[in-house]
Amino acid sequence: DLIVPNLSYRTGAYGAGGTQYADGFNDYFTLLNERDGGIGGEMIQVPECETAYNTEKGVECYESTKEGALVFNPLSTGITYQLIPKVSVDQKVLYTPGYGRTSAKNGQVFEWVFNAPANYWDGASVAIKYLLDENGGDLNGKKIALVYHNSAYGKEPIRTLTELGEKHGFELTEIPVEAPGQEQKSQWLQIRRDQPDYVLMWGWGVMNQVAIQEAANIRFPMENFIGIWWTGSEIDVMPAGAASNGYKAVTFNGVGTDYPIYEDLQTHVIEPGLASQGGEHIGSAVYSRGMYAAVVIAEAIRKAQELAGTSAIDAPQLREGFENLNMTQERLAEIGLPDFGPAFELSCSNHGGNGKARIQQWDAEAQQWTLITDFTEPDSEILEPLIEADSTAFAEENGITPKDC
Amino acid sequence: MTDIESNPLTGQPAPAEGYVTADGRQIGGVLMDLRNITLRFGGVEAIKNISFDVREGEIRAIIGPNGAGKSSMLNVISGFYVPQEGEVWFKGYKRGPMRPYEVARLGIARTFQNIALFDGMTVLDNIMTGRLNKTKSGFLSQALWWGAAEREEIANREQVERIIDFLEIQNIRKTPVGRLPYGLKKRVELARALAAEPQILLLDEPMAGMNVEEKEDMSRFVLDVNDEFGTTIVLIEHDMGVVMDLSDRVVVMDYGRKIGDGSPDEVRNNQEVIDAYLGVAHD
Amino acid sequence: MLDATQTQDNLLEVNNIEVIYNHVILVLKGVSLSVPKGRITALLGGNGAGKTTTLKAISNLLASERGEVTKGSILYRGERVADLNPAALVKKGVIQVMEGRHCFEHLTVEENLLTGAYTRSDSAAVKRDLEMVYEYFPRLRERRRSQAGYTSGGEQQMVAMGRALMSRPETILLDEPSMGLAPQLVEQIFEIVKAVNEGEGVTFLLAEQNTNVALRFAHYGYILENGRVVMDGDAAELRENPDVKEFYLGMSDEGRKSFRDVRSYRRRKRWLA
Amino acid sequence: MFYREAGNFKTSYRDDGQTFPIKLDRMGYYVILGVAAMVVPFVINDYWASAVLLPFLIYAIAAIGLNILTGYAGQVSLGTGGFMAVGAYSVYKLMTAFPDLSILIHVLLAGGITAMVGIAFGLPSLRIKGFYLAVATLAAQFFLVWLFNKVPWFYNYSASGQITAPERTVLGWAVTGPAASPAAKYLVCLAFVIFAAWVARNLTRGMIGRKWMAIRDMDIAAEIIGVNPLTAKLSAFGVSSFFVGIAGALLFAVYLGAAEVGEAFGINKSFLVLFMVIIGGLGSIFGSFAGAAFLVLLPVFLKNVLVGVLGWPTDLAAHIELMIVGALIIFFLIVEPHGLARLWQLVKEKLRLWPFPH
Amino acid sequence: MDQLFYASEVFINGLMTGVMYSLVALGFVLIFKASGVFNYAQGVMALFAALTLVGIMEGQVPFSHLINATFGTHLSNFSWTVGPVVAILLTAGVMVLLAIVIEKLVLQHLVGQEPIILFMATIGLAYFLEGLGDVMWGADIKTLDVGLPQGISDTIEQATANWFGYGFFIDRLDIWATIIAALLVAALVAFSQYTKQGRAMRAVADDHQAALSVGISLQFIWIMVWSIAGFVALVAGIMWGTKSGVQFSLSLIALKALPVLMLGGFTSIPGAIVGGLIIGVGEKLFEFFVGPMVGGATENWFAYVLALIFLVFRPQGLFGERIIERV
Ligand SMILES: Nc1ncnc2c1ncn2[C@@H]1O[C@H](COP(=O)(O)OP(=O)(O)OP(=O)(O)O)[C@@H](O)[C@H]1O
Ligand SMILES: Nc1ncnc2c1ncn2[C@@H]1O[C@H](COP(=O)(O)OP(=O)(O)OP(=O)(O)O)[C@@H](O)[C@H]1O
Ligand SMILES: CC(C)C[C@H](N)C(=O)O
Ligand SMILES: [Mg+2]
Ligand SMILES: [Mg+2]
Repeated sequence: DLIVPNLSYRTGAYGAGGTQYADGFNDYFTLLNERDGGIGGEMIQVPECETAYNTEKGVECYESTKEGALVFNPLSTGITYQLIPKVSVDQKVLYTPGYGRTSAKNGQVFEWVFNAPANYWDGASVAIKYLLDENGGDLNGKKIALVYHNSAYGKEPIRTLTELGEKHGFELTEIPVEAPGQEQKSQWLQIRRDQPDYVLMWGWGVMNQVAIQEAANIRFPMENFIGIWWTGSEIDVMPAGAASNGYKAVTFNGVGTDYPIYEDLQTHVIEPGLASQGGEHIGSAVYSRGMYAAVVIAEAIRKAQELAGTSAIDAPQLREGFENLNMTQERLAEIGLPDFGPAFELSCSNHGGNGKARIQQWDAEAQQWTLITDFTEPDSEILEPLIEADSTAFAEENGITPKDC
Repeated sequence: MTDIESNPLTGQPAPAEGYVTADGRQIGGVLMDLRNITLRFGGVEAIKNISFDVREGEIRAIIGPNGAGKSSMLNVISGFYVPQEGEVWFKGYKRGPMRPYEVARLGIARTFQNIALFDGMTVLDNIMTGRLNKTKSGFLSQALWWGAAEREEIANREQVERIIDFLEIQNIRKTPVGRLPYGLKKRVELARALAAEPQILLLDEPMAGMNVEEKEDMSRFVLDVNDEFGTTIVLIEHDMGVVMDLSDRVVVMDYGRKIGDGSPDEVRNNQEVIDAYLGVAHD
Repeated sequence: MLDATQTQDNLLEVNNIEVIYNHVILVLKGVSLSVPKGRITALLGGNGAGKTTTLKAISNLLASERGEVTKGSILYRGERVADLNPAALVKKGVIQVMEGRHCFEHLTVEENLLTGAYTRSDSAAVKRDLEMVYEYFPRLRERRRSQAGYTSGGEQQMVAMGRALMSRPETILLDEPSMGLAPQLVEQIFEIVKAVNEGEGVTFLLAEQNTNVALRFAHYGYILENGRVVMDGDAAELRENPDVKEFYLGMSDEGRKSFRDVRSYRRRKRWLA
Repeated sequence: MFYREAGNFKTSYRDDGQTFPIKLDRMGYYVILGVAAMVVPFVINDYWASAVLLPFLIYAIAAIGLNILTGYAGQVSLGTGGFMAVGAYSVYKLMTAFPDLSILIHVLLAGGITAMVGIAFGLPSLRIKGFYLAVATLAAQFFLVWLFNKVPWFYNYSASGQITAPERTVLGWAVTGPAASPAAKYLVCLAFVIFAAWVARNLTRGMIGRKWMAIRDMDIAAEIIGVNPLTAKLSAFGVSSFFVGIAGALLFAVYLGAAEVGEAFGINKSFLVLFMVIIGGLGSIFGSFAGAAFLVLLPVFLKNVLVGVLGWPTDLAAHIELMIVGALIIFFLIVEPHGLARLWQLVKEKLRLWPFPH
Repeated sequence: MDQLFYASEVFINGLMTGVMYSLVALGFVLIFKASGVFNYAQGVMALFAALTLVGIMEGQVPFSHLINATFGTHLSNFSWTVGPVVAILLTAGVMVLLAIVIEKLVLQHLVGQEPIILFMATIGLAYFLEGLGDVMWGADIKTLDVGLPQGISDTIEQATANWFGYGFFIDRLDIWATIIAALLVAALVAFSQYTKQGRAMRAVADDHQAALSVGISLQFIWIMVWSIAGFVALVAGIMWGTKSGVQFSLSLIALKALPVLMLGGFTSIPGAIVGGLIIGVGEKLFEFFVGPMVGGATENWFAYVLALIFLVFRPQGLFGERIIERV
């Protein structure tokens, strides 16, 4: 058997989101096990461990599950930072799609960490790109406010956005929100006063619902309000009801259940009653993202098996698998998730793919997300140097000599 | 024993002439002099312009009905209450504004009416706290338990053991005071006060809640302290027997006023005092 | 000593109780006593004898001190009261005035008194009793509006007493009422006890150190020494008993001796029990 | 019964003042110490180190620290998390600023810095008492966390505001950074724990300790018999923060390796440590250990039972775990409000009387 | 000129937020007054109440997760749903039950312990309730709608726009909160000052032993007070739940209430309100004007620092009972 632990959090302040993600992650592997008898004949075990989004518990979970494990996906930037040093010693793969340490994209420094298909800086850049298109390629003199979770996670995009601001001449105002963030009056009064043209948001947990509610309260036009993928789930918009109609979010995965795969899921997982948590959240944005993470890992495993010539691979071999992973639309279609995620190709130096992402918009009547753009490239000429700088800094601090590929 | 630097005392020494008591003890000069003390709490005037002095080596009693202001007077002496008017002279010097712990360093120790022992500690530790102004060893040496700290600790302990023997509380050394019956607590409190080797000892109703036998013991302790260590004693007590027998001079307070001051006999026969306080004597 | 406990119409009967604190400290080693209706019974004894503990055992206040009655029984009007909570006991008419005042510091004197009437609903009568208490303790009337926490020791003792009277009790357990009171006030308080006892026929069980006064007002007395009843009898007898005289009244054959003279260390005489 | 206090006569006040006046206790103590230092390091593995032993040792230090403040000096503090953060960020700055100084010195210095901060935040205690003070210390908690989060200098301007401990060695053994072996980490923490316990014990059995306890039990009386509240309280804050700071430093540098202030040093830390102190026993150093052990082991244990043995879904397990922990805390407070330490004492008292009931 | 408008707008909204804090603080005060217990669980009680309310309204099956996990069933909802009013009454009932259970299982056994022990016990209680809430009703986010309006009040915006040429923002929910809070406080003050039970409540706070000895039944007083506090928690839960959805984080508002308590005084009901207003205004103004200069997110600590400063001058809080210091 192959062991892919699921360091999830279903309790505490972020439990609501974590639950959906973990479900998607579990269900996909259940599907593979039930339908195809695992991958290459190897069943996949997904031992789950509750981190409560808490770094110490995260470490404890890592240590208690790492025996024979292949890859970790802790769904927390905080925990990721804890694990980065550890995985390089224990030689485990750390896969952090759409979160974690952005500069881990640089495979020469972060040998064991992968964050394809997109990271926070890509997300920021794609959002700006979208706004550029909206404004016929010109954001000069525009005012953009960033409402962010006052933590490592929330601060991630700031550097990128400032750079982009210089490039495109828009003015960025940073508006931190102290976790948990049930109370954002002053922040939104500030927005009401400054009248920014657009508001971006890096939030997680209750902060999201409150922000969207407050935005509605001050009648901020929802279509000018764009969140990162973690602030783009149903539970974030629903509490505000109809008022949240038109709210947008960056995403790198499809949403909803009208993909072929869901038929299989229905027959092999849901009907037999194997769905994680009784399958309450199937098809939701975050659920789909969890499933997407599982898909990528599964594909990497396949690749690894193919390269290693054995089905019973170990973590280093999986690493090879990741580095040679090539996600094509064709492949996605085969899996039963056409156009579900961007096509990307990884290499020894590039662990982050091409950072493509798209925009989804909330339709309050239909109570669902609709994808309104296609996958767009981030502005690599801004990002590359940043990543270069940050990763080399890390390398120096920890005396790592970047391996050359 | 008290050097001027260590305590903010100012002014001129007062003339010091003594007197001889009935049983022939020589009483020294004025040790502490309270001049026109007035203390108010919001509306309540607890002490109204009271003056009296305490002489070296004497046993000075303060009596008076409940709420007369006796305890308040002690609190003024030990610096816990700051009187609105009046001056406290100590050893012939006027005492400037002082925090209670500074007063304690002058060599004034006391016991409390509503027992104020440290319930969380054993009898031994409680008494040891009495020694804290006798401890010089520094923080570091205590942290590392080096030389000075340990030596002092043991020296203090010896002194304290002497007091423990003196007050006959050996057998409860290690009991947490919380568990002690009222009477013994009073005794421990006295021990704690003695441990400081004070010059003046203020006792607020030390014999309340004791039966005669225990009062006899307590009286004995008070007297012995007085003539063995020559400690001056200010005593508040409601048991007239005790007061009249022990004290050399008595101040009588009523509603914050001073209505009498003199030898026990003078006081006993002072009509105002009888009306206000003694009532008809039974014994 | 048995014959004493056999008096008929005993309101309160304590049979051979044992009390242990913290599961380890044995404090009462089999105390038996009985309180006849309408009379004043004194419980005498030195510090730590167990007077307070006895009273608390009766009024079921031991629990909160981590103490418990491990042997024996307590009967009030013939019923076991061991498992009644204090409130129920007060409703039955037994109220305790605790040693060391225990006023409600933040309540005014008057509010303190009124809480005494907590178990009563006859507001008119309560008003009258309030007046009664103020009659007994004029000092309290003066300070009725001030916070109890800031009243003098004696004033607090009065508050505690008055508070108990406010519940119109049948039996009052009085723990060291004289403590810290000025002589004429002690007299006064005991006069009040007497008055209340005769007037409203309230039964008293009072723990006292002040043997002298206690025996003058009580009808019957028990003497407790470290957890055992060592002697009991009518107040009058006790006062004449030479041992009591010497150790509890501080009198020798030639009358009261001065505290100055008792300097000699003498051996404490103990009864066998 | 083997355990007897009788027959242990003390002939000098010195012996009487000892930490373990009873022979049996002393021997037991040495045995434990021996095992901890000689045996454990060889059997320890990653899981035990990072899931149980390191947290236990580190929190024990924090608990000792808080116990000095709350248990001995009676000043309830909810700022522990914040003070641990001070320790952590101090040690981080020191480590990166003076790479070639020994980490041990860094940690001690971090403790010192924290002590300063602690004293500063202790000042209000001169006016404010009881719960008002407890809540006031939350000001320290939130302000410090905010500060470390906001001022980039503290995290060396790293993109995300995370701090990561570089590798440092003691006697050639790496004790921080990814390469550090569990044994090495463990031993370093053990050393600090022993140091902390020893100093704490000395302070609390001497005059300083008595001043603290006097302030705790009745501050007015204490002042009247000559305790200067200013020095007494501030020294308590200082010493306490010193240990807490060390704990914070170790937690970050040795245990976590990387930290984000709001996450690692949030208010929950403050509560956690306070719990250890209370469950263990206020005013008892042994209690600090007992409490730390209890609250570190309990969740791990429950988790393994509920998920591992009973095979419940993790979220359900987590919720039930929460309920059980809560219930157990209440239960312990009820059976023995004075904590495990007192429980142990009572057991001994019973043994003394054994086989007689009392 | 505009600055002035902004300032006053922030000011008003500060007041409103303050009221929301006060709603939570009130519960603390009640229990502290009555039992000297500093009930940290108050926040979680609000969460629990809100969860229960939603659960009842949506006809959820309590403990469905647990049941499903153990018996492999697939329960989730009953067929019915319940109207707000009925649901609120039912929830209030549940809170009373809760109070009784707490008294019987916890408080009763902790009579006469030091405050800190009781405080710790309530934290234990908080953990327990938090877990219970999740097990009973599930951990996902729920939307609570008892028909309270939300969002900017147009009338006020219009009016102010006409008067000053600047339309003020006021959340209708906040207006409701204010009204409700006002009523609550009036009722509670009357209760604690002028009723026999109120007096008994304060007596208990002062001295358990003495209270027992005069025949006050701690059980009764505590159950009563915890029930009231439970009801206050329900109100707070409804307000905050409507605002931010019902979910774990709701319990963290407790932390917002603490500075309010300090400032107002743990024992004063009006204090809870005034404290709330001051804190609300203070933290909002600070965040709004100073915040941007120091990088924002100042509210959490500023509230505490503000309270701290007040305390240094008035150690018992604005309206707290004078701390009695005597020997
Ligand atoms: N801190 C205070 N605040 C307000 N009033 C006070 C304070 N301390 C004492 N008083 C008042 O001052 C008066 C004198 O109190 P004090 O305790 O000195 O009386 P006392 O002579 O000791 O009486 P007793 O013999 O009963 O102890 C009393 O009426 C008391 O209410
Ligand atoms: N809470 C307690 N825990 C442990 N021991 C206690 C406790 N309360 C009292 N004792 C012990 O019980 C014994 C009797 O105490 P008690 O208070 O009943 O004596 P007393 O006769 O009332 O003395 P006093 O006249 O001084 O009040 C004392 O030796 C005391 O040490
Ligand atoms: C991982 C995601 C769920 C977002 C989360 N706040 C983070 O740490 O990045
Ligand atoms: Mg007095
Ligand atoms: Mg007694």
